[in-house]
Amino acid sequence: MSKKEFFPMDGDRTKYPEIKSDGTADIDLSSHKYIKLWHGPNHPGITGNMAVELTLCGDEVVEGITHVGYLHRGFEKLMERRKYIQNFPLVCRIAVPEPDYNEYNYATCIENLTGIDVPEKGMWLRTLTLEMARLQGFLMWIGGMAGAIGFGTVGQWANYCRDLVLDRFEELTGGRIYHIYILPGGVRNDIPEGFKDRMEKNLREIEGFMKDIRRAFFDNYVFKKRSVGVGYIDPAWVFDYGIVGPNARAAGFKHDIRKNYPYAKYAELDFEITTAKDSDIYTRAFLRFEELLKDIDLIRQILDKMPEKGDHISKVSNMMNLKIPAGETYVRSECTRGEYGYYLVADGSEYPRRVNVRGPSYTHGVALLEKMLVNVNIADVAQLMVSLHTYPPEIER
Amino acid sequence: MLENIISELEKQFQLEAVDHNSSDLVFLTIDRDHAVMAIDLLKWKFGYKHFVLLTAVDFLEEGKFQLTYILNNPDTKTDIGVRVRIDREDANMVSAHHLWPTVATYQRELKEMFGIDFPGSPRLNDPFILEGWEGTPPYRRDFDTKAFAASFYHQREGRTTNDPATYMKEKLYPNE
Amino acid sequence: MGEKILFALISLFLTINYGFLMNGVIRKIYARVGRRHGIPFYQMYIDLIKTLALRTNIRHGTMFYLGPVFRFAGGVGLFLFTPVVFGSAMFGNLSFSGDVLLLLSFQFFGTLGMALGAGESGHPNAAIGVTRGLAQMTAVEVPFVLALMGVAIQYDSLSLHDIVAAQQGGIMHWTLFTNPFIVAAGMLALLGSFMRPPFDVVLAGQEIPIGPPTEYHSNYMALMLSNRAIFPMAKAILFMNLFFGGANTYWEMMIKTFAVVMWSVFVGVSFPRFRVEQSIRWFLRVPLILGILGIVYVQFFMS
Amino acid sequence: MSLEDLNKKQIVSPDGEHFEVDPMNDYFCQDRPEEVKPVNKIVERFYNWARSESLWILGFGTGCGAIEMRPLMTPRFDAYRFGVQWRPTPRQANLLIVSGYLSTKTLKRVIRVYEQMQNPKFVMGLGSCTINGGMYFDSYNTIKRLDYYLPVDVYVAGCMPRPEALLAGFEELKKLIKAGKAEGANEYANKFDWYKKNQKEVIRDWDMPDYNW
Amino acid sequence: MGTLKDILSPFSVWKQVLKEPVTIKDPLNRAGSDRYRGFHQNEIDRCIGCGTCEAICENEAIDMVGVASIASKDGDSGLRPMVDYGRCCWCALCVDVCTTGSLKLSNVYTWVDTDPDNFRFIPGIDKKPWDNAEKGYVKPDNYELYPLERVSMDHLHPEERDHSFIEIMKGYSDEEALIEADRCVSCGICTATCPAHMGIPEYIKAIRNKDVEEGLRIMYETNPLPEICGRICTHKCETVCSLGHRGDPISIRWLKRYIADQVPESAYADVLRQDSVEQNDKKIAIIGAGPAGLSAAYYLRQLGYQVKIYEKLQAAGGMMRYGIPEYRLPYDQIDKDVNYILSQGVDIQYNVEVGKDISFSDLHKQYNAVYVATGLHQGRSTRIPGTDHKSVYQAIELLRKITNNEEIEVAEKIVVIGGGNVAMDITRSLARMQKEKYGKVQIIATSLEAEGKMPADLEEIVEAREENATINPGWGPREILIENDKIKGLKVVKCLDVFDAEGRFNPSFDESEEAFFEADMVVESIGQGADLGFIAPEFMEQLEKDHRGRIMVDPLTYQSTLPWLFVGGDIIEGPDVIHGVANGHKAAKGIDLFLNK
Repeated sequence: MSKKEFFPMDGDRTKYPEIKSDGTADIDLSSHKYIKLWHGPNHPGITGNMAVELTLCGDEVVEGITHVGYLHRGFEKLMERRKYIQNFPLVCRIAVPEPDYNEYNYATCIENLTGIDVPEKGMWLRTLTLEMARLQGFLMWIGGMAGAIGFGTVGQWANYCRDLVLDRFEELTGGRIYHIYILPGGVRNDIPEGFKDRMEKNLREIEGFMKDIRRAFFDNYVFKKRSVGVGYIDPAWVFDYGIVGPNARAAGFKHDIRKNYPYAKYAELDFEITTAKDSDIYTRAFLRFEELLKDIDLIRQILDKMPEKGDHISKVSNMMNLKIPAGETYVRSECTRGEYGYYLVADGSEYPRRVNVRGPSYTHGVALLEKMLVNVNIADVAQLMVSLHTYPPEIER
Repeated sequence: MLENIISELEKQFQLEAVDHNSSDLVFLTIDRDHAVMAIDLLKWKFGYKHFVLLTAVDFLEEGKFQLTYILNNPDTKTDIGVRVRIDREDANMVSAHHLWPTVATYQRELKEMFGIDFPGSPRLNDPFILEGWEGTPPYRRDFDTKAFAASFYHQREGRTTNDPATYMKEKLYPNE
Repeated sequence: MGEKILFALISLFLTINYGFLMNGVIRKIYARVGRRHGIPFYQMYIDLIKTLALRTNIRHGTMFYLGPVFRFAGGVGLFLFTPVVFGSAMFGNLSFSGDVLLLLSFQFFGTLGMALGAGESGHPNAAIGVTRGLAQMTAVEVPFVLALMGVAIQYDSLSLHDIVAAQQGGIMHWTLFTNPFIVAAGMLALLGSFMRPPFDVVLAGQEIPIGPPTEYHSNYMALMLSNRAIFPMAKAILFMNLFFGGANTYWEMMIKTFAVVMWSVFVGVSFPRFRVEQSIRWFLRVPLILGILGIVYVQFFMS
Repeated sequence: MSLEDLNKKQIVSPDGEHFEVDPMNDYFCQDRPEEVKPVNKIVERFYNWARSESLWILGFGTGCGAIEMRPLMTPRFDAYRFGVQWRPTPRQANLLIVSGYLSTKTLKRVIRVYEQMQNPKFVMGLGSCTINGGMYFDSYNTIKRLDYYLPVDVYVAGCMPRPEALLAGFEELKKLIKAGKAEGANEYANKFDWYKKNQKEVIRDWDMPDYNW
Repeated sequence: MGTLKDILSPFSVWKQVLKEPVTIKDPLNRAGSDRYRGFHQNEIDRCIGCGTCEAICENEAIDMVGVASIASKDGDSGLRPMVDYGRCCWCALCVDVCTTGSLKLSNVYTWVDTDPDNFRFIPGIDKKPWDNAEKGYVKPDNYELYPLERVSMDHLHPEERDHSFIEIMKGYSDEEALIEADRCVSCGICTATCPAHMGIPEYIKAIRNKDVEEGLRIMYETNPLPEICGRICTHKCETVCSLGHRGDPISIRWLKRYIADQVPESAYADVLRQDSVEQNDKKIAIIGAGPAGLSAAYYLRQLGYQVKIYEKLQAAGGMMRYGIPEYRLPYDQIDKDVNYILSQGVDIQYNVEVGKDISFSDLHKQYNAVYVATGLHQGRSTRIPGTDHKSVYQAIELLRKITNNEEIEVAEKIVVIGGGNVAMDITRSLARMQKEKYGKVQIIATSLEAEGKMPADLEEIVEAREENATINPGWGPREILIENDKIKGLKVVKCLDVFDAEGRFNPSFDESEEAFFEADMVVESIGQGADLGFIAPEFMEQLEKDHRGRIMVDPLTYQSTLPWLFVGGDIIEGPDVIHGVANGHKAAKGIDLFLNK
């Protein structure tokens, strides 16, 4: 039996207006059969500041339309009028939970186009921050997932664990949320004395909590009731909807950029791609939990393998006058939500001609979410959004 | 590997420019009318089934928009960037939403932010990011965001700055 | 009679304060499980004053105004007709024979009033919350009534006073030990009416923030806060009387009610929430079977 | 809600009666907010104490600063112990935290949310963006100074402010409330026309009533 | 799925209830981490107000504002950064880019205020609670946003150059110039210090833009002798270069030379072509074709005046040609600059000595204005015993003779008295000749000033030593010992300090510590004086002079008390090419002002 047939409320679409090829349906609101309900933007169950315009029939969603733009600041425009180096404080604001991926991708774009080298240790430190970013991203996500279905206890623990990682970030980079640590040529600062021990201590504590979360959250009758079979992603949609990251891996698509397109120092690390079958909310949650545990292991590996000595950044030309010859490049990396990509076009001046950010939520949060919302119980909307791990600023930038 | 694909493509289309970025990323330029056909071919024949992104670049000086479709083949782990140059005036492009449903979202954004039309694309004219925007689409290069922000929004007054060289001239050798 | 009313008011006052403090302590316990300190235990009082101190309030209509009043009246009514301390003149309240049926109606009274009020607020989230609340309430009522009936049959009385009296004489006389099925059904039903996970879908902050009270604030909110102090207390006292032998002193009542409320906390901390139809299914499955078992047990094994 | 929904339209009642509805007048409250003066000084002081010790924050993450709310709600910083709690609806909240930049699209929602909150209500501006535009000073889509659109009681510097700084902001706000200086709601009522003018200047599709409670 | 385990295991959450909460007890007083990027601190005395922080700030959060307590001076603009916390994003790029390292971020991060206008302050000036915080973000070691080391210029090695007068510095290649120009942070602090106020950041930017012709145009706005200044300018600009605080200053001089070198002489006319200036028939005489005279001539021609230069010697260039050895400044480069100036229609007459060949009063009669820029061509003597010996020479005379290819005495052992650039020039010139003649170098240069305080450029001293000349500073000459009418050597005593407590020239000696430098020949190079004997006494009387007998001029126009007489160049400013250029330019403007009044 496939999970698809396992929908708890296997909604009969024939009752409702048919969804046309463009994803919309003609709904006659004046028939009083349906009500409109805005899920957001002022809503505790929404991921970030966005909105989903739901049309309900009873408890069931007939149509969901994603509304974004509440966080639009026009990054791609602003970057065009700032010098390359000046954009580093800007890019990290695109994705608040994991700014490091923006920094990494943008720095790598510049390095690709200018040929700046990154020293060995700088690369290791980059890998370390990227993995730490993944770890804290997943921790926050677990907190959000638990919160979305009303399990505050686990949310509290997970957010505490995330704060531990943030403390280490603060120590390493000097910033709590926005690190601005990765710069062209390496990273900004060397690893502080005794960092490894403190990190290890934190990792132990996090592991302790993870054991409890495993027991309390993933072996939980109610959570399983709520999530198994809900929010199913058909493997056939993976390419149609540009599904990446854990959402795609949970559908059995063995694709992890860290492994398939090794960047930074991932080629030297020992890990396997986590995959699962039948991407429903529970599977996705559990897959993310497994990845989180692997991240803990990876951080340990990185700290072990990192050379003690060495430059953290290479000598660069004057960053204030950096000009990049005409050219374009695309750089991708694997953040917690999947493929994070930067497309940079340079035109030979001191300013980028265009930077385009491809956040994984762009496809997850609009086309896919709108598809998946149909026939979902209104109670599941919040957890469905969290389980897709959408993050609105990536969509509108 | 990529060379074979390009030579295959060259047989059918006129490739205006081919730039090898690295061993697994190549950008090629195809004319407006054949681009979507080439993408279609890349998707179904060469396995470039993962649609990475679609975006536009404004080459104001040349009066052109460049549309870039980046396609990824997850099996061979290679990327192809298909570039299309279209006129800035009356900018429009063949829609590719039939190949991937998500493309419609990108096209909606381009319509809103660049004013590029994709006839036939679903919900193209629905507001996506902006609300009540009038005038030049903001991502066009002839739209000056700083000047707009300065005139449209209230800024906090009372800031003045000095250029060190000019200031020193005023202070040290004002008459020279 | 006048004396009785005075005593009842005193007992109401004491118990409502106990309810406030207990709510504070329970939130402390919640926080402690989450490894934090949480609010001060007296925070509820400040919140109450704060809500009363609002300078403006919005009225959506008479029913909107009456909703919290009904709700509070339901809570107070439930309390007033429940003997707090068995055999005490002071805390005997207005209990008289046949009051179990009255209590049932009071229990629904508040919810219905709330439903009407929230409905008039016009907020879709409130409306959804009300439908959820009433649906779940109804499902909860089935095992609860079964348990109540079981108790009534067992002690052959509808008067709480008699029911408590029958349980006197040692811990083994409690319904808990004489008829565990009934108690199990009742205690599971209790989970549903305390609005704690996994059955807090009515108020679900992440889905329909926050259901029926969405539009309520200021004085209405103060009434509802007070109700939140008195209603669980009344309910806990009711359960204490039904199943746990009542109380002979006020202190005993405090401990027993705390234990009853803690039961819902014990479950609530450990689980996320059910969807509404899942909780209905659940109530119509496990507690219902237990309730029927209890009645069968009473009918065939006890007499 | 689209703009067409706000046009006048004919409605058929269940009894078959036809009548015209003007949503802007019939559905919304258009009344101006009014200044509410405290009645009694001593009572007001007591009330102010209660207001300050029971800050209910509206859980509306308007910008990136909202990410620091979670650490505040959770064990590490635990703002609850300071009497700070989060409420999901504007009706019950009395502190609006504008966590950073506001795009005009969000500003519109924030204004509505603010107006739905009940007097007394407080606004806290987080970070550079609310003070002078912050790093989006040249963005075409974000407002630059919040005090033109809403009365702000307290600003917290930082981009974004750390949870500790936010807690310090709460403490400062508590002092202000206790001193009776946090009268943003009355200020909004008094300078209503000015605020509305500023708001209407930047919100281009003004499809909402002037005041919605 | 509904197994018993799933129902029971969630209750494991309760084991946390008795554990201590993990909450931070006192969050309000919690310090940020050691590297935390909190609020700004600025060491106000180290800051030079270069404005680089303002330039890199992507949020325009930093304003450079004047501060009452800090005056503008060379190398310090007097401005200080004012940070707007309504803009700042605490990225600390300003800290990383800070040229002096004065800017820091403390680890204090709490600032709550009710007035949004308060969030603007000048770190270090406006007192803030975090001023004394010790921890916080400072620029990490090993990381720079711009290279601190300058690009070394390819040059002849000592063994290649110590016997010839071929130019030592080979000039920057295109790549080297680009890299060096790229280091510039365009702060503009240098412009004020440059006597000619050249648009240094602008022409360096032109190099970055690979537009040397634009660079040349910028340079000619203020300096018509770029080839010369690009080689031998005293580059005061480099001493104040903001990058010099933590690393090497930009090679401004070499970049100037690079621009001039890149444009061939034949292209000058095209590159510098301007709209034809309106000619007038006012005539101006310039005495002396040194830097000041040439510069004045160029700019006067730009203003349309008819200019004639009277030069005593055979070629134009003055001290640049006759004072500076060829290995530093090849003659063809002088010719390049001079020829361009002359090509602008400047009339020049060589071998004419005013006062002898043409009288000064004639000039006054024939011309509307006269500009005197004759320079300092008279060597000063130490006047110690023995200086009247025939083998005691003045450096300036020797240099002139070397330029004119005249035979001069080159003894086997030479002592040079003096520590300035002229002393180094003669030392190195004679060393080359010694090397040629004797195959080895035995020359000692000695000065009053101790090591490190010598007025000569450091690179000159280093290079002289590389060429085997001995530099032995810190001695006061006492006597030239002469035996049998032949010089034996120079007796010196230790010089303790050159200046007294008030900073006046008043050397003090330690007579107990003596030394003796053997020599066959002594060269004096302790400074030069002006010879203004050509100015007729009737005019000389009318000129106002200061207590040391120098002619007083208006510092802006170089007009003397005789309105038609302008005096400039080394006579006024002391020996320096760039000063000469600068006041030539100013005098041109002054003359214009005078004649158009």
